[in-house]
Amino acid sequence: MNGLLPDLDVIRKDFPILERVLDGGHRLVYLDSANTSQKPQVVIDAMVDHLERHNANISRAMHQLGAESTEAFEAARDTVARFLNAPSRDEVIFTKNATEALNLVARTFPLGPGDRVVITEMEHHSNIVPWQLATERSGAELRWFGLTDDGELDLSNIDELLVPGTKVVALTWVSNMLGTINPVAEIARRAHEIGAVVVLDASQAAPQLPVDVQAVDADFVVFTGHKVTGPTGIGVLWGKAELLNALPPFLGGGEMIATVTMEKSTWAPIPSKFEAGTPPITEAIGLGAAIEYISHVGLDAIHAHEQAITGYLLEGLATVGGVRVLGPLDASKRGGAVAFELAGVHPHDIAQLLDSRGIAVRAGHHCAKPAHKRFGVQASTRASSYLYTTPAEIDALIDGLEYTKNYFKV
Amino acid sequence: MNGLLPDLDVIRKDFPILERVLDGGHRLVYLDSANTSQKPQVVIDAMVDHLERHNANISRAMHQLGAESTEAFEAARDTVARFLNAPSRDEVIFTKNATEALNLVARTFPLGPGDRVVITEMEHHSNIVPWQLATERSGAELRWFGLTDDGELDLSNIDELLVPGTKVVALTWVSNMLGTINPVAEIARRAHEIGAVVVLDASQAAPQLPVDVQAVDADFVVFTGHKVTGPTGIGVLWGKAELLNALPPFLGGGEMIATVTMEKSTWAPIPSKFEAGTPPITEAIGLGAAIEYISHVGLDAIHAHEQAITGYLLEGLATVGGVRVLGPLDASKRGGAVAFELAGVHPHDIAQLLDSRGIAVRAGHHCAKPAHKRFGVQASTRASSYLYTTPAEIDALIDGLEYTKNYFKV
Amino acid sequence: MDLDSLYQEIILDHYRSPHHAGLRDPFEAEVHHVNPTCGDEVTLRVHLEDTPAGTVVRDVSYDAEGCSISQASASVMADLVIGQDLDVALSKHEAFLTLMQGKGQVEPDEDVLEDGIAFAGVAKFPARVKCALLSWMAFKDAALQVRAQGEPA
Amino acid sequence: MDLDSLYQEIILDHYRSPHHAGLRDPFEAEVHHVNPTCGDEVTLRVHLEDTPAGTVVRDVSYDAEGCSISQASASVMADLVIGQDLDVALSKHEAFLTLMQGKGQVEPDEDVLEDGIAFAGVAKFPARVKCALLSWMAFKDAALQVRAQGEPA
Ligand SMILES: Cc1ncc(COP(=O)(O)O)c(C=O)c1O
Ligand SMILES: Cc1ncc(COP(=O)(O)O)c(C=O)c1O
Repeated sequence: MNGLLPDLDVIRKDFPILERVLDGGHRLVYLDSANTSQKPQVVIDAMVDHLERHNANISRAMHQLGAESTEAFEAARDTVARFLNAPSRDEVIFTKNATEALNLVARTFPLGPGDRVVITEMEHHSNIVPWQLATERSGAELRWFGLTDDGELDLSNIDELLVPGTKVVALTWVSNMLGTINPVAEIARRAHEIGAVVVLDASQAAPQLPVDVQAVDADFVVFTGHKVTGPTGIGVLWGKAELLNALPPFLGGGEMIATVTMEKSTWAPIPSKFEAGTPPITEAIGLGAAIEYISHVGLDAIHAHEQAITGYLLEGLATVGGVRVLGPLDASKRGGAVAFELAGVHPHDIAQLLDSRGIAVRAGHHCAKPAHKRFGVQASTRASSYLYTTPAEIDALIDGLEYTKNYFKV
Repeated sequence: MNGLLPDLDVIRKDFPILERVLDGGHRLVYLDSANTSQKPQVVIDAMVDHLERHNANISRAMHQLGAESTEAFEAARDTVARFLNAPSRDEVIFTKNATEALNLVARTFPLGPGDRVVITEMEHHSNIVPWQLATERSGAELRWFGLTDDGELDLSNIDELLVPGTKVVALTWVSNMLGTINPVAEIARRAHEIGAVVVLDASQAAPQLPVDVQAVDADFVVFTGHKVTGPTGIGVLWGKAELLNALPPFLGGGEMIATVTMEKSTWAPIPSKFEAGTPPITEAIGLGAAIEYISHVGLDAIHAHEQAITGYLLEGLATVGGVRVLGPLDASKRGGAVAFELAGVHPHDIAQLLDSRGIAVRAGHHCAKPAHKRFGVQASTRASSYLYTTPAEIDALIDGLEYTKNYFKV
Repeated sequence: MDLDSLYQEIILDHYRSPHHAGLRDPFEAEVHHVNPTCGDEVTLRVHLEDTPAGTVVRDVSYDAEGCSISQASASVMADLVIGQDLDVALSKHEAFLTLMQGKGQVEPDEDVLEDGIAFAGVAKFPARVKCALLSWMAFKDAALQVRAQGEPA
Repeated sequence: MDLDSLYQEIILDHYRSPHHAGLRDPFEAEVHHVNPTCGDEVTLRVHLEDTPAGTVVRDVSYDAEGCSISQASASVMADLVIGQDLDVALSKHEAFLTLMQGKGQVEPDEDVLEDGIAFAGVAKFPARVKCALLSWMAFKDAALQVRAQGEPA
């Protein structure tokens, strides 16, 4: 198969959990990477080494452990900045996940009556609810791009949507449900024409595509650690320095201040201004190791691998009677997550049957209820691959679906 | 020495970092535990086991790994609930640190003009700044308890401070700078008389005292994972169910919703309502292991150990000419953190000299600038112990201070 | 992973031909419950009647979207509570809840739960327990709402 | 951990008897800088004068609270920039910054930095670099503020 990672066997050895044997003696077939990715040994080891040898609080601690910890934490920031091709490392803010990063922007970005925020119908709830709350609070208006039947953004009414007064256009780079890769650079260009800022949710893009914040000319970009082979408890907000400087603080407390009196406080410069309290130190170090890891494999190579696997998956699904794929049918237009329906069997029941054979997929609304509603479904089954996924695992999935049909006699 | 943990040697073996040899061949003497605590092997192992064998996203994933991960995560919530003697596990909200937990309450608690919030002059910045922001936003008034010369709360004007219209009384249980243990149950009683809710910052209490939210009759209690031998990236907000139910959501996104349409969303019940996005899963599991660990040693025993060590430290400091301790001089009135001045040497220089001998202390304002100002100092040196601290380490500190005086010829 | 203990024939039968499905009049309370994690939904109506002997559950009607377990559970629940004294119905809810939360260790009483005992296997699948409980929770909620109104028809 | 490379005698001398300390008139800009992590503070005034040959730093006066490194650095900085052409003073700032950020790998030029070369050892102590830079950053900030006003006395 063209495009597969050449050292797939070696890569799989990096992930200890892939050796896991589940109930009934089945070897794990992990097809839920869009939900969370597995972790390579090097990420686990980086965290353990930190905890066993270097653990200390950062910045404020000036002893040797404190210096080591601070250096490792700030090196992770450098790594993220390089990964995103950020103009400045100070533009990289560590949050607890992508959700907090999106809330940070939605809470602090100035909005008022007459302003408009535009999102899309394919957003993850984490890029919908913060803007609902923000527009409700401020009296601004919330509008959204609809979707075509193929699961792409419907840009036909872009001129009506992106009008002067639009302050924010927030959208996902890659859909976690439909897999669609959106034309973010083009939308950013249009948004900038009317003076809006562009917030890109790169939670699904960062794991599998080169994310260059300058090339797409984004204003804010977020992603989450646990989907890029990094730990939970850490996410990233990148923003243009001049925008971040202009925003008021989000969380108040230790480390984000310049000075504090009982009457009044002033704020530290970015990135500290937005990192109140003890940050996720071990998690940042783990994230740094994760990004080094996937960058070493190469984002272009991972992208090619994902497209090859996804193409093979789409072909396989086409052979299973009763399957309807949600989202683009052309693998080159999508990321490595494929949601589908199987006539006559509810997604939970599909997931249960697959699980009995060691195959892990996700069933439900995948935190994208509006996109499901758009396609008239309440829930779907989603198989999502990553750099460790093999064609044989896709075969196991397809077999599992046939088995499911037999079991439920459909 | 009375009160020391009987198995101190065994306990020290649980903490791999205590074997660390620093520059110049000095064995680590870690006296910065109030900044962050070290981690026992069992906590590190719990996280590694999760990452290597059970890693999956929670709730939403219904495969075997998802079930294992969810069960471990929710078991950690049970552990925290027991640790706090919380009436219900649903009252335990996982946040990223104590700072986020305090901001959550300060952002969502309804306040308006004419309302009053009362804090104290000994708060950590994380329990000052959120209330400054909240009162500024809402037009409520911010007042505070002052401090006596001994570093205790000055309750002499309590009747003027706690008047009807006071909605929130937020204070620390144990001061991270002065070490003072505050009479939180008594203050809660007074606050409730006038209808205020009580927010207790137990960041320094939870590591070293039995924290029983019902016994002190608190309304909200927060603490942070990394100070109770747990990982970074996790904190806890406990609140009375009826109060948490009444608060609006804080962060919006995945997992905190009941249902989402493009127009409108509704919220899940607590605790989910306040846990938007993928939570710090591995970190919660690590925190659970940490709390099991310190609970197994016993909080009463740890408290006795801290008091014994602190008493010994205070005695030792009294022998060093030019030392002035900030905070109560009676070890039974304080926790295991002692901030002091040494005439003629700046705290950074003290910390540097001690560090050259492998002794890690903190120098600076310890995120408590107002408390420092109250005592007319800009910075102090703080030595803070924990359950692994030995009297010999205190001896090393005292020797180090004499060495420092010699070095700077004071 | 004993699939057949989860998907008992009785469950699949109820799933394929659910009893009492659809929304009917009259009713005193209608509730809408969702399982936020997976999106399963049920709209459920309760019709109670006060009689000299006590309050009787005259009808439970529902519109459920969800997996086999949640659909079958709604069907079995309706079978079990319709026509019962409200207190008896609520005690069946209690018994079913105990069974579901028992991690597979609780022995169900067929006299109380009838077809409901087929769900014993579900208790071993933590992720599916919520599916089985959805309509039961909705029933309890609706019934207690009527009771709180203090005005059963 | 070579303490003596950090605490050079020159540094301790400046610390014990800082040059140009105290706040003086006249001045065109006054700034207040803090090191948020440790709380070190400096209030600093700059007095510039336009001459036919260029802008000259006539005075730098300051009130600094902080550790030996930050106090000594303020003293050395004032020595170095007072009386200099502004551009020369700023180039000394640049040279000092390079030295501090060099992780101990940069060889300082004594002709440019004079007593400032004593801080070479500080560059090996990452936590102390900010201490050494505090007053230099304040000086640059103040000087650029005056320049932006476009009205040096
Ligand atoms: C009393 C007190 N409150 C709050 C905090 C903040 O904790 P964190 O930085 O983990 O949010 C700390 C520790 O830094 C503390 O000592
Ligand atoms: C597109 C997208 N956005 C946002 C998120 C939220 O990420 P997190 O839950 O880590 O905050 C996710 C994943 O759940 C996602 O797929």
